[in-house]
Amino acid sequence: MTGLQVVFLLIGAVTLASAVMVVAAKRVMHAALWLILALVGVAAAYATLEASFFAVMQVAVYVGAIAILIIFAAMLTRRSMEDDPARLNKGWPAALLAAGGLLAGLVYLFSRWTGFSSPARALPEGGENIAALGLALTAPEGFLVPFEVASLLLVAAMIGAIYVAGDLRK
Amino acid sequence: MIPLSWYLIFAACLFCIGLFGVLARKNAVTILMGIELMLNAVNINLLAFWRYLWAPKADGQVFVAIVIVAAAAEAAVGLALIISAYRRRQTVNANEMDMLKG
Amino acid sequence: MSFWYDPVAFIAEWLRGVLLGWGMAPEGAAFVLTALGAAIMPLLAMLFVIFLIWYERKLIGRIQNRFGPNRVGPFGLIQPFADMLKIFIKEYITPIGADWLPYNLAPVLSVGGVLLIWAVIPFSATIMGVNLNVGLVYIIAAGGLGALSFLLAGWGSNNKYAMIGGFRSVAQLISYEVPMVVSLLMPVMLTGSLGINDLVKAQTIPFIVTLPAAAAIFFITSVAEAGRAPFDLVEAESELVAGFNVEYSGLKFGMFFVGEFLHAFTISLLFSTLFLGGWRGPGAETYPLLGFLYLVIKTFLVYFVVILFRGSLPRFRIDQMMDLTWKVLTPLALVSLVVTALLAKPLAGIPALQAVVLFVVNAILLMVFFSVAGKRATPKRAIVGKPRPLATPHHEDVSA
Amino acid sequence: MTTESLIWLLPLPPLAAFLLIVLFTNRSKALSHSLALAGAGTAWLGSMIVFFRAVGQHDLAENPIHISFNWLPMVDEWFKMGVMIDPAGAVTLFFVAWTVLMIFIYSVGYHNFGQPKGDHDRPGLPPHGATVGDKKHAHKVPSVEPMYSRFFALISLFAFAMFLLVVSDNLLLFYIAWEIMGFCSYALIGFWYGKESARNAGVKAFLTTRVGDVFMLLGIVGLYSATGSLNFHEVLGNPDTLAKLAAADSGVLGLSLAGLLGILLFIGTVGKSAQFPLHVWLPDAMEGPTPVSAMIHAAAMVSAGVFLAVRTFPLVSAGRVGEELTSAMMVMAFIGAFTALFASTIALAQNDIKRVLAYSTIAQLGYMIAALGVGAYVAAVFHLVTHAFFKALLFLGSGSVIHGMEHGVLHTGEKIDPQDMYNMGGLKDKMPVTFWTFVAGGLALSGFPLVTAGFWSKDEILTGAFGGHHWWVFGTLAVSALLTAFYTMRQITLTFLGKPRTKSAEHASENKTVMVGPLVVLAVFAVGAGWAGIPEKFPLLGGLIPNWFGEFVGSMLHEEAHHAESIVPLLTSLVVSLGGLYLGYMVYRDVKQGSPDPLARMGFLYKVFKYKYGIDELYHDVFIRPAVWISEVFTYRWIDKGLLDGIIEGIGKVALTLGRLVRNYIDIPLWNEGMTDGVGGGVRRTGDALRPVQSGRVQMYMVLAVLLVLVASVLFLFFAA
Repeated sequence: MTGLQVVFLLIGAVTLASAVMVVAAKRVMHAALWLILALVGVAAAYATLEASFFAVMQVAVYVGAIAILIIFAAMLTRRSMEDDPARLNKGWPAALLAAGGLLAGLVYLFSRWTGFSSPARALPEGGENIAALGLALTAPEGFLVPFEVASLLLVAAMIGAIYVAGDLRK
Repeated sequence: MIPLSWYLIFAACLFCIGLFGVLARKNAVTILMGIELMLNAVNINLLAFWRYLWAPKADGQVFVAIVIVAAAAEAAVGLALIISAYRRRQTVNANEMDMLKG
Repeated sequence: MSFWYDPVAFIAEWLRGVLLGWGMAPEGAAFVLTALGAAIMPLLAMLFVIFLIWYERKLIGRIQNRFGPNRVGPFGLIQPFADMLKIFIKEYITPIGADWLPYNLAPVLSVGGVLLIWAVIPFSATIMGVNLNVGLVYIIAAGGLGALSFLLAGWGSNNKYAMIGGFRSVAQLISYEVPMVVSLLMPVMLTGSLGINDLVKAQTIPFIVTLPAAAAIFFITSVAEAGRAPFDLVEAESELVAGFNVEYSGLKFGMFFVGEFLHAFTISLLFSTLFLGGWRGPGAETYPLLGFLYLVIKTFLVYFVVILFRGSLPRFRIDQMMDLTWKVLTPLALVSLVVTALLAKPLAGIPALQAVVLFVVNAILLMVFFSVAGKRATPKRAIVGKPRPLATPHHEDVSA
Repeated sequence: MTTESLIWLLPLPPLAAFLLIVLFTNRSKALSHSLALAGAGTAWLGSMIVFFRAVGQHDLAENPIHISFNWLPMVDEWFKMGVMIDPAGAVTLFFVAWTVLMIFIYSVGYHNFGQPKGDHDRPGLPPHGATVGDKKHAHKVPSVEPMYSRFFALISLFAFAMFLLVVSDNLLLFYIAWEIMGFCSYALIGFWYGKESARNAGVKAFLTTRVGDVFMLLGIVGLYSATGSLNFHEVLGNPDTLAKLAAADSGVLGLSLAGLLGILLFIGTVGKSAQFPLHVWLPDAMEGPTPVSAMIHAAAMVSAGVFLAVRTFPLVSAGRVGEELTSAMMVMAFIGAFTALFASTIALAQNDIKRVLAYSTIAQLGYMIAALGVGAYVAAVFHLVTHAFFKALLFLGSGSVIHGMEHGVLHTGEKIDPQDMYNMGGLKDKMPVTFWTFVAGGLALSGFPLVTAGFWSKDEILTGAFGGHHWWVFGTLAVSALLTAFYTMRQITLTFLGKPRTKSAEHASENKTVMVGPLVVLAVFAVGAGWAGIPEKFPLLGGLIPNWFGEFVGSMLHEEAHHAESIVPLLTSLVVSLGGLYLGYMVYRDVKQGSPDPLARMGFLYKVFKYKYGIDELYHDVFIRPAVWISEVFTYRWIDKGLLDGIIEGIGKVALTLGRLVRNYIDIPLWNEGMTDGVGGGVRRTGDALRPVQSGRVQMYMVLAVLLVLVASVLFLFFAA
């Protein structure tokens, strides 16, 4: 077992543990904090994949924006759940069965697949090539159209969120 | 080197935990957190496949970028909906949002 | 290799030799060295802060026509240590109903979030923590953690003023992040790299000359990000008692305090790295220690300006603060980004001409935006009712 | 900017204008037309830049300016979308840009911009005029179009579609633009939707062209499945592919695969370019505003049809040996020549000024199709260009005449049709600019020798037909050219010459500069465009000006077209054009008010012409009446009302009787007292038991969905694999 493998196991354990805490934590605020830890763990997992750009992006977007948004929402709506001690709904055994069944199914499928053995591909000198990623996103031969559609989606989501949450009818 | 299967199992576990959160938690905000976990699991898979089967071509990374964009959009709209629902119904309990009428 | 040529590399080599001599594996030695570096860097930063507190108090004192600390030690230099000791021995109070985890996490994050930035800053041609190829994105990501600490402090204190302070601070941080990121895109565009050291190396002409608009936006927004006056609405004493940190005491409060000073110093460091040429200067390539000296001098100059800001400008109202970012800085950043992008490419072959053209265009944009948009950004408030007379002392019938 | 990206951007300004007008500026007339004009102007500017850059490139035919990007992933490759400019596209772009811009400018005046609002104008009807002045001196003036912005929005979309069509590099994009244009024509022909005739005309145009489009789509699909690409340059510019297609047997009527696909695509042209037998929509399309007519008949729609035929010409002519025509070319030549003659005869007997032009358009399109049919490729493109200019000119001119007449009608208050040529006469002095430009266009249409563009292009078509020894085509075209000259002169004479036949005509007045200005510009082109293509072998003039057009467009063909040297076609075109003009003038020079058409002496034949061979009635009887009969009588009355309703009512009656029996003898005594509550309660309990399924709780639905997916995949894995 190499050092990197140990590091990965640590990261995975921490991430999965905090993910469990996200769904198990009693208070929403704590769930959000655990979520942040889980997201940082995922960023670390990206780092072990030598995708440093996405590792940093993960922190910037998820921790810097999405998690803060979630915390905001949790704060704004905190009164609602205070008098209800149960955090899971009545159907949670069925949900556990569904999630567990899915995991079992996935693991079973993995056990029959032999494509794991392929070694990681070589990266150019100096890690991933961000310039290539940028070109792929903006070149007409690449993914220009999906990229533009994604940006359009963001704008639409932004306007929609403002409209929905802004209560413009007043 | 870490085997590819570790990443896949890791992502599968994360996905299923997120799925459980989505299916079982009462609070709509926590449900959204579960969705974020699931999306992250997907991203891990995408990046792992990119790293092991596709690098150094950037095609696989593009999908990750787009998933992140979709996640940001989803969080913005979802939280806006939750806040809007909270403002009208004074609740964020997903079980209580079962009326078609607003 | 002599010590004075490159002391850090010299010591590192010597240490590596010692460790290998003890029979340690090369990877292990590298790990120990990295850990050592990671431990020394925050220490260095903290030491700087101790000096900074003195520097700032002295300067503010001068601005306010008094002496500042002058009792403990020569020129009051030991004063910060005295304060430090005092704050160490104070009681830690945790309010009733406080949320334990966020309440205690917040001060740590407020310092840690800033220290993270130091990891990627090149202090000279060879002295730097990590040469990350996405360093700039990393800096932005680390800045996002600062917002988290304010939010957690506000939430965890179980105090409505702290909560309002937290909300305000996050609103401010997120709003100012937009023009800041856009303004940082301009140097990146000219350099073609996200690595901080590449950005420094590209500054044959410092970016403050070629991109004055970006520099101005970055400076203003980073002061706002640090929550310094005139953007210190978070801790507006008159409205919010002291904002998000009202319930903190002892060392926890001290960490917020240190975090703020450190943040202010870090933005000066960033500004001088990104726009003033960082460690560049005559002879800095051959003598890295000289580059470090240049950087420190530049940083202190910028920090001087930050303090001047704090000492001379009154605090913004919250609507003015929001108007400034959304109606002035963001449009200016977007416009100058587009203009710079359009102009930089065709002139890329002739650096001198490019610099001149970019400077002129950027300067014009800057002036136009601040003179036109700046005046119209905040709508004039209608005066409702007559102004009440000022309270004047009535000497005549005090007894009645 | 590189030429490639410029081509990309060409269609976008009109589209942007459309979107902006629809979304934002539809309240403001001035903003709307400014946007539309800006869009058209920008596209025009870009087109000119592209055109001149394209002209400057020597091997344009072999290496067209071309850019494409991956659009749809196919199994193992990409379907590519892109733009391309080759010689044919370049000249088409040239005339499209000019005519579109002119039509846009003209529309501002045509829709009375700046005039007051009408007294009782409503959206959906043409403006009726407004009363101005005080009570004593009230008089009527033209009023502004109520749906002004809508018009500019739609016509911008139309222009977008046309530009897109011209620059597209593959048949699919071409087809998309083609269909957008189909929609625009529908919306613009039915622009005054308050009028029933306009509504019907819009629907007719849409449905009739749709017939052709279906076959065209078949052709596109066939071509894709045969070659795996729809790119013009890759498929139609590739001799190997063409040879393969020409050698393959399609199994239909003994045609080669190339011939079958060519004919299928050609049927699209037949629909869009209004060739016999799908020509019926075009005359009715005159119900739209005149700029629309000009747009449809000159700049866009019908040109698009011919442009398709030009694009697919390599397919049609694939496998051709020497002067021998392929079967597909025979079909084209026959339909074109027949349509030319057929439409010319109908045009002889029409009195509506725009309707004459409509039939003349059909005839001229027939000319182009016939020219392609006999292989005179360059001549066909040349005529397409010149025709676009002079026909746009004629339509706008006729619109100007109508506009002037409407002015007179409003002034005098007469209740007459301002479009009927028998109500005009003597407009020469009232509307001098319109008159001279109209004459220029008319002479170009009839092929007045040497000075007009129409002469050169028409002459080249005749030469092509004659040179290939296709005598019947040559003869038919010559006769139709004679008729063309005749009815053109009839039109000019009836409209402009002689004495005014009504009061309104006396009070007609010339229009504003914004309307006549475009006429002048187009007149310059109608006269001058021909000089770009004077053949080298023409007596005297030939070689003075180099035959630039022939070389530029001719480079598209793989083998050199060889001209037979003969004086006969030249003489023929001289004789028919001058003779027709002379005859027309002599017959119509003094037609009095109320007197019948001098041609009416031809009796039955005139009636046949006048009623357009009864094609509309024939279609009405053969297609529409049976369809109406089937829907109204057969389906509705017999099946629905008679059979189905009968069965249902019968069941109902039986059920009623049964029910009464049951109610009286079983229900009331037995169930009502005994079981009702039990059943009701049972239903209620069942409902209660099932209701939790419809809880409205999203999470439960999702749990069920995930579990079902799991079960399904387990089943699939264990039993299917």
